[in-house]
Amino acid sequence: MNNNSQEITPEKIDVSRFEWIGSNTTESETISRPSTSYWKDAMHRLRRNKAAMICLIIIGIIGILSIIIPIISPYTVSEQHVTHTYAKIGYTDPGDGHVHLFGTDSLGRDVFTRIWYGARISLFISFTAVFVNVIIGIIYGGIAGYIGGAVDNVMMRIIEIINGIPYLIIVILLMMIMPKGIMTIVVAYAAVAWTGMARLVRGQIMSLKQQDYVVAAKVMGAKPSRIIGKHLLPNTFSVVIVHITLSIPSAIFTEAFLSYIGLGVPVPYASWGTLANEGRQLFQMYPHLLIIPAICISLTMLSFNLLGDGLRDALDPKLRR
Amino acid sequence: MIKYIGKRLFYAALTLLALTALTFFMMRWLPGDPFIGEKAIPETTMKALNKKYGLDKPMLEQLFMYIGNVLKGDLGHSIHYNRPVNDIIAQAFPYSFDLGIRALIFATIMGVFLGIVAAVKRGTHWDTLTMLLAIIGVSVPSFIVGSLLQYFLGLRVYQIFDVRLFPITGWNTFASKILPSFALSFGSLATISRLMRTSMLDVLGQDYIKTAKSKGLSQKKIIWKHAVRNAIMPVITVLGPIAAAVLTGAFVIENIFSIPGMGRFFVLSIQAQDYTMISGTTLCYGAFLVIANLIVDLAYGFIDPRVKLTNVKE
Amino acid sequence: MENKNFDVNKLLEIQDVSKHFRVSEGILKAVNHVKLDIYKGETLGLVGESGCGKSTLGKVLMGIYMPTEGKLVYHGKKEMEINKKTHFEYSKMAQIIFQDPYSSLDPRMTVGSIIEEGMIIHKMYDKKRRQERVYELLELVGLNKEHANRFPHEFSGGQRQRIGIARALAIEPEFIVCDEPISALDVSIQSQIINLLHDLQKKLNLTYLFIAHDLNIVKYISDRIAVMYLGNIVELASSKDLYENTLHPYSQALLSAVPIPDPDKEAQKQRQILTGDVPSPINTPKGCPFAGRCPRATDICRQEKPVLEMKQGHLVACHHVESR
Amino acid sequence: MNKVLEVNDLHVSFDTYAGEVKAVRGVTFELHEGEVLAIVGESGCGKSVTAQTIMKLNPMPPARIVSGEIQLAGKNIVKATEKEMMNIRGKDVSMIFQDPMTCLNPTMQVGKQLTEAIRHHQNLSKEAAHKEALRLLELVNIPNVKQRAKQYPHEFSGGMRQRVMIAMALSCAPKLLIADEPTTALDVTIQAQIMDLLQEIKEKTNTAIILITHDLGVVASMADRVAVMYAGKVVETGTAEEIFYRPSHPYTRALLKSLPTVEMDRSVRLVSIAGTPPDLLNPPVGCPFASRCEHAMKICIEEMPPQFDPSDNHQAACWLLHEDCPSKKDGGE
Amino acid sequence: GCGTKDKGKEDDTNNTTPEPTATEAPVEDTNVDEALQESDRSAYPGTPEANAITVNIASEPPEMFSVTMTDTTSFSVLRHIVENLVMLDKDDRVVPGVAETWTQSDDGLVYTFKLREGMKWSNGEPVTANDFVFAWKSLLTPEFASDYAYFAYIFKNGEAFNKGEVGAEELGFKALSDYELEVTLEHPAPYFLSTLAFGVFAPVNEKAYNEFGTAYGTDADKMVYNGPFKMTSWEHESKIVLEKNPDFYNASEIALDKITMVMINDSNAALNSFKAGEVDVIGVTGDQAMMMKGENYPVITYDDGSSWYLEFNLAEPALANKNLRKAITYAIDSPSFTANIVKNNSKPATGFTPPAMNGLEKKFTEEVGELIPAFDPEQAKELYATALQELGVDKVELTMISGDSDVAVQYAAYVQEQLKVNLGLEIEVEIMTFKSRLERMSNKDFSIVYAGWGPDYNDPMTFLDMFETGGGNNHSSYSSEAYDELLDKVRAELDPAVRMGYLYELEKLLCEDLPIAPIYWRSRDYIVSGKIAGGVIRTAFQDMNYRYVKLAQ
Ligand SMILES: Nc1ncnc2c1ncn2[C@@H]1O[C@H](COP(=O)(O)OP(=O)(O)OP(=O)(O)O)[C@@H](O)[C@H]1O
Ligand SMILES: Nc1ncnc2c1ncn2[C@@H]1O[C@H](COP(=O)(O)OP(=O)(O)OP(=O)(O)O)[C@@H](O)[C@H]1O
Ligand SMILES: [Mg+2]
Ligand SMILES: [Mg+2]
Repeated sequence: MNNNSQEITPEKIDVSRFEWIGSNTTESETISRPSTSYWKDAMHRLRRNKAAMICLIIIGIIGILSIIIPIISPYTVSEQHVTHTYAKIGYTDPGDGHVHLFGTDSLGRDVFTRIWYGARISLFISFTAVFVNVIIGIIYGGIAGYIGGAVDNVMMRIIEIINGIPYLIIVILLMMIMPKGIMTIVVAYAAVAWTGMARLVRGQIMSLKQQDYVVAAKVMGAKPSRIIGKHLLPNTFSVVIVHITLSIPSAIFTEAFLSYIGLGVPVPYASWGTLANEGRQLFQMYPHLLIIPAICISLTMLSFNLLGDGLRDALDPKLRR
Repeated sequence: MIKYIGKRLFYAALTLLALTALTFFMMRWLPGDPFIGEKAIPETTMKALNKKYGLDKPMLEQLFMYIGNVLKGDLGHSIHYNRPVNDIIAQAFPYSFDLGIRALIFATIMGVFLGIVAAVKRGTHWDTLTMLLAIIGVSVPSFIVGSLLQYFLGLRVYQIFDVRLFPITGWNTFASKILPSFALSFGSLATISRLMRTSMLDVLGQDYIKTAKSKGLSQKKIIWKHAVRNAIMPVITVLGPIAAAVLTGAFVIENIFSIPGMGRFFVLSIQAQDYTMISGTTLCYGAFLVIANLIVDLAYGFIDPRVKLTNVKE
Repeated sequence: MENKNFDVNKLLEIQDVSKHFRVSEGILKAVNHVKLDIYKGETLGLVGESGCGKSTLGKVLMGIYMPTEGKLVYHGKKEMEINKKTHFEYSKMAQIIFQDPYSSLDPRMTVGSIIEEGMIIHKMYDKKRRQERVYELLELVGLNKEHANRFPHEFSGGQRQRIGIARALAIEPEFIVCDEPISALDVSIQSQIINLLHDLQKKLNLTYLFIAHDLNIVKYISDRIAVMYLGNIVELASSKDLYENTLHPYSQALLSAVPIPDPDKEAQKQRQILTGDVPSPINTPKGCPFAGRCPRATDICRQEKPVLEMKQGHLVACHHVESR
Repeated sequence: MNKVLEVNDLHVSFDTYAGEVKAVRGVTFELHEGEVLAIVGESGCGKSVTAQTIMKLNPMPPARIVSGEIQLAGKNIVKATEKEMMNIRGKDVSMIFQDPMTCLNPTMQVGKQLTEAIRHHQNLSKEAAHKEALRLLELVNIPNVKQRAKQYPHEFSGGMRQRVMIAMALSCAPKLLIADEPTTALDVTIQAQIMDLLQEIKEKTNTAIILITHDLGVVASMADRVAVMYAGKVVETGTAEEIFYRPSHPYTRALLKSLPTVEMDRSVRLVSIAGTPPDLLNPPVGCPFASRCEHAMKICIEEMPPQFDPSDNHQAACWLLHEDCPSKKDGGE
Repeated sequence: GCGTKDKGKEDDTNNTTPEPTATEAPVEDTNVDEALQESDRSAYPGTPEANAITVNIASEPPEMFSVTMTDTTSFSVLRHIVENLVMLDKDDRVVPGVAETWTQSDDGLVYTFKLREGMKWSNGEPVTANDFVFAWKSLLTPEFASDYAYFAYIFKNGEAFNKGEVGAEELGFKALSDYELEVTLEHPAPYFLSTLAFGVFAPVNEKAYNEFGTAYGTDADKMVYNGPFKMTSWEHESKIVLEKNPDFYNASEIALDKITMVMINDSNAALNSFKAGEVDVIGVTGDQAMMMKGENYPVITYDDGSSWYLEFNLAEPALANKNLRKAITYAIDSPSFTANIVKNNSKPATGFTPPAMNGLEKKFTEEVGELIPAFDPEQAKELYATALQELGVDKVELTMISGDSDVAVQYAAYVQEQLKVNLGLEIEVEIMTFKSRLERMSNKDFSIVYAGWGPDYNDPMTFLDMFETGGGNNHSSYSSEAYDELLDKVRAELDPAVRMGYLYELEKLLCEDLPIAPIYWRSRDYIVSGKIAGGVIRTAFQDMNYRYVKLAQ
């Protein structure tokens, strides 16, 4: 089509083709993309991110399995079959016909069942811990960021001091003075993990405050409540969501660590951390007891990490256009 | 600069004070006490014990006494070990420090290196491989990594090749330090390499890299002279938290590899409810972390000429 | 030549306003004792180098920053001194259009609700009427109804800038600060916006403070032009006067530096190149702020700060302009 | 005059997730010693991509030279290896970027950044290179060079940084200097300083300059020849006089009219170009400007116009210039 | 004795006490040395160093000052470096130590020991009777705050002195000369001599003690030795090196030149170290034992003398009901537990006192017979129903507290599930640290606790006197007049047969009232490398004793 030569094509061109039609601004101004909301648009882009979608599906499957496990498993989480302890993967007992998809553990409990109950606990701990730290973090960071000045200064110093304390030590100390249990793990984790969120939200609010559209709202006489509710918080959400997906793995990790030093979940339940630690002791003999929970932990962490990365891309207004 | 360090040290002192008070009260809230043992202890003995360790005084007085002693550099006397906490820490800390520093250095160097490779060879197998490693690193708890290393590189290598490449436990020869340091560094290595990759990619897209390229510099020169120094900055900012992670992660590794570091003492002193020991080790950890953070910030100022230390805050 | 159709009624009186920021190195005097009146219906151009305090002055006028010194008096529908208390009322009279069309619209709100927001805040109209107003405004700025339900990211820069204008117009202000509304736009789009602003002014009898650094455009759109340097107004004149009889050496340099899209004129033009860089607004020297770069600077310039006074027909702050 | 550069039907694309972005779609121009060629056009029309392709600075994926050739220093750069490019860059051709704030390495002393380039191409000792660096800094009017050379870029103002960039670009006396919007980020007074400096350098060293900008005023003050780009294509080229006084392409014309000049006032309404430039993901088949063009004809939408020569030293791609076009005469005005 | 620190690994019980009588060895496990001779252990040849072995002691001995020592590991180390008046042989029989000979008065209250002459401390001082007097007096001196001071209550006026009621001169031990020591007891005790072998009665050289003060025993060079080995290095939480003491009177009998004691806490790491030839002796868990057996590697089992049970808090209304306690006791399938879960020679408990305790002629357990069915779900269900009826409720809510070691958690889970399956009784389990659990126990802040008890000396009394009304270790608040009366009778009785009869009565009474639900009597496993030909002693009263180890050639 484009002949770069400077010669003019010798053939004559039909005059009718030179019919004047004028500019067509509507065409050049029409908006090519379909009308969607910000979130829909972000979700659309997330959907196109294959890795993130696979991760979402994996998380979904883990979530669903952990919910429906009582229905699909013939065993309870604590049911012990002492006659076949440490059964291998896919074990079928010749005696009572029990089938153990993932084998059994030291007490002959069905690992498949325990894994999904473990998922419940690990996910529950993660979600609640993260939820709590999100709430504290958003409120704390929001206040510091919005008010700014001396208040912010003091609040940030407090965070700094908290951050100066190795956080696992706080978790351990808290775990020691509180009764053992899932809630304790949640509280202990949430008690220290919120600082990251608070810093993040504060930073976001600080920079959003400078954004012209917030200034514009202020110029129009908007009250702080409106500015916070309509402009600042909604625009912080994407970052918060990403942070959540990334801090879930860290909650799972912390829980696993606590299990290692014996501060885990109550008997007879098991989190993935406790399962992995149990399995670790014996992995030379019964590798599946380590491998299965380790895969679960890794897969979930990986999924949340990649989902977080995907969300970051999808929700980042800079990458939009 | 000096003013800045002074200010930081002031906050550090504040942090440590808060930590001291916190651990102090937490210890007192704990059910149980350090003397409770298998057999019921006669009252007289109990009294004598409490007196011996000053536990018969009012709480606040104990706290002030403790803080006073700490300021004098005396962390008290371990109830469980019957030795001055100072001595124990003086003995255990070098191990932890050695382990931690090795892990930290290893994680940083390897992480940075892998991050660079992944970024430069973006989209190739190198990239995929590095990032796979990174993902495994962040998603496998260190107690699993440690145990697996011990088994496969320690035991299996010995059994199969009949060479004692890596001792299973202990911390004396150079070889014996490799596995624990590696196990401890694994998670951080992963974090660093991911971060380095992102930051490197970011830097490689910067205009000044184009400038360097437009000068005709070779890829190698551009990477090492221009990109790395800039890309490493975000990595430095996370070294503080990573130092903390390495420090606390050492509990596990020290236990698995039987290294007589602080982690082992810390976990045991928790089990023994050895007040002075717990407070002492916590304080030591805290101090280490605070100093690590300070060093990181100073290093940051050193590497990035734009950062004036006086303005680091906000 | 367009006749100056603005009346001589003051809309806004800027009485010796200063705005200082406290920064770590000291005190940054972004705006320094500015005295200025803005008349109803006029376009006042504000030019000056980057960082000389144009935006800060604009923001002070909008009540975004409270002045450190001096006060603002508003003479419009309702006389008032602008301060924290009256800010809300004032916000209905004055609006701002920002330079960057990308960051000035909330990415999570539809265009309709962005435009409507001001009306909601000021409790104007009922819901239905507001909706209609949104459509009217969209049409006014050359967009259509259908766009109300879309999100900012779906629009091009020029379209976004028009949305920003519609937002400003929604609360029917008399006074609009245009803070470099065209510098972020493509060349071919700039004139669309200039024309639009001009049309709106005629239609709605608006008053503009037009901030820009492109002198050609400022000259084109403004009735009067104020030249700022380091937080100070150094010259203030009608745009014609300023061009024909430039008094302040800085204004002269500025004008000569502006390239003209015409090779012949460019070839003939005597360019006056300033040496040196813009000094920092922190801890400024006590004399004339321009003294450091001024080819005419003498001792008095370095000692004494010239005041803005009437010389040769317009206001100028320079020791070396003889008053006629 | 020696031909320094010849670009022939260059096509550059970016492979993105959304699809192939055809950033440059057939760009042809040439440049002689001591000549200043200005490339003007809207943002996103492919000016920078063209310039960077000349130095092969585009990241190679995602960028891709689809076709075309670039003759520089007697070589077709399109085929040159990275190693060959290393020798060409900086020596035969160097570049000044738009944003002086980001194109100097923030963690390296300014003097070092300069000496580095010098030492890379000229076999000089450290001291000699350093001396040369100081000389260059003086050349671009930086005061106190000895001290300044030891400072970091953030201690320089924008104008000074741009001057450092220029010094760096000049360090090996290149035959071709590409200045990609060298003053867009700067104030007018500083812009004038920089333009002056470029002019001076051109006169002194007879370097050919490609000046990329969207500011027609800047073009008018410096360019010998002008190429107007629109949506990845050069729609018009010619000497500065031709372009400014006898523009042939409707886009060029509209552009010139859309700018107020000092003489204009509000009684003269600006010509505005309605609409927005096309999306380079799906560029139109015909003339990219057609949908915004007042003179658009059927054929404009259907077929891309070839280059016509309205006069010597002047080419434009517009169907209005076709001899069969009925409205040819009035189309010119 | 021990409230049973259950650290899961090597030191499952914080078993403090060895206590033997001079009766013949009741070893019913395989004879260790014979087993070692027969087996093929070439798969794991052990450490390379000649005349030296490395053993795992799992945890750090917190201190080496015998007076304040409480920890099993400490006693195990002490056994090698400090020689008591008497020592135990491989069958836990009393053999002469520092004392060459001794005489006993007719009433069994006064002992006179004749000490070996020429024995030396490592600081050159002779070992004399005064070293014992100093150590024992210290043990009873309140300022030392020794946990085990009550051990010395066996001496005349020991308790009175400890409580500050009498002066030191009235204490029941004195040095008649440097090499003659006279001891007077508070009451007759057939097990007295074996008690003397226990670490807290070790001699301490006063001069050395004064030199180091409170730091005595905190480092290798801060104490003195008179045993077959000297400690030459002590890297805390890492390893202890013992080297042969050439001055020891019996040095020729000692084959080893060096014992390295490493502290590998992680059982997995310990096994790896063993397999890699870094350690010669390690304790193994039940599962590890199974694995080693799977490899045809000999695993040695020893009865550690501890008894494991659920202790009920009788102050809880529901648990005050005997039928409920019985139901719980009968509902736990102990045989299956030991066979499938503990997986070693541990035995299902049919009473409280474990088989390591000697009876009159045979094991106490054999003489007293099976008092509780090891598992009887039918009866348990009936009893449970009755209990619920008696209590007038349709379910009871109970919480069990348990230690936090892996093993303890696992076992607690087993008990929990057993009660659920066999009784339909759902209990909650609370896991906590050792110290917290002890605190809860002594505050009676629990309803059921999973606990264990190890013997202080080889006599059923060490178990049975726990349940005396108001006893310090009677956490269950069990109180029975009949039981208390019997206890008094035992203490006063001199005739062994009659005395043993009372003990049978006590055991029976306990198994009827069941303030505790016995579960199993523990055995533990360890493995030794091919390097060791024999002589490893591990019994209920000597957790580890490597002084007689012989190496294979
Ligand atoms: N919030 C603030 N805090 C501190 N300093 C500020 C603040 N806002 C502006 N300044 C400083 O005040 C001076 C004037 O800034 P202002 O934005 O008004 O300049 P401007 O003339 O609008 O420049 P430009 O043409 O680049 O927009 C600058 O030096 C700027 O750094
Ligand atoms: N790395 C990239 N990936 C994808 N598309 C790109 C990339 N770089 C440039 N483009 C596209 O190529 C086209 C031309 O870009 P270019 O930078 O050359 O524009 P320009 O004319 O220099 O504009 P400006 O005046 O804004 O600098 C644009 O549409 C841009 O979106
Ligand atoms: Mg501004
Ligand atoms: Mg560009």
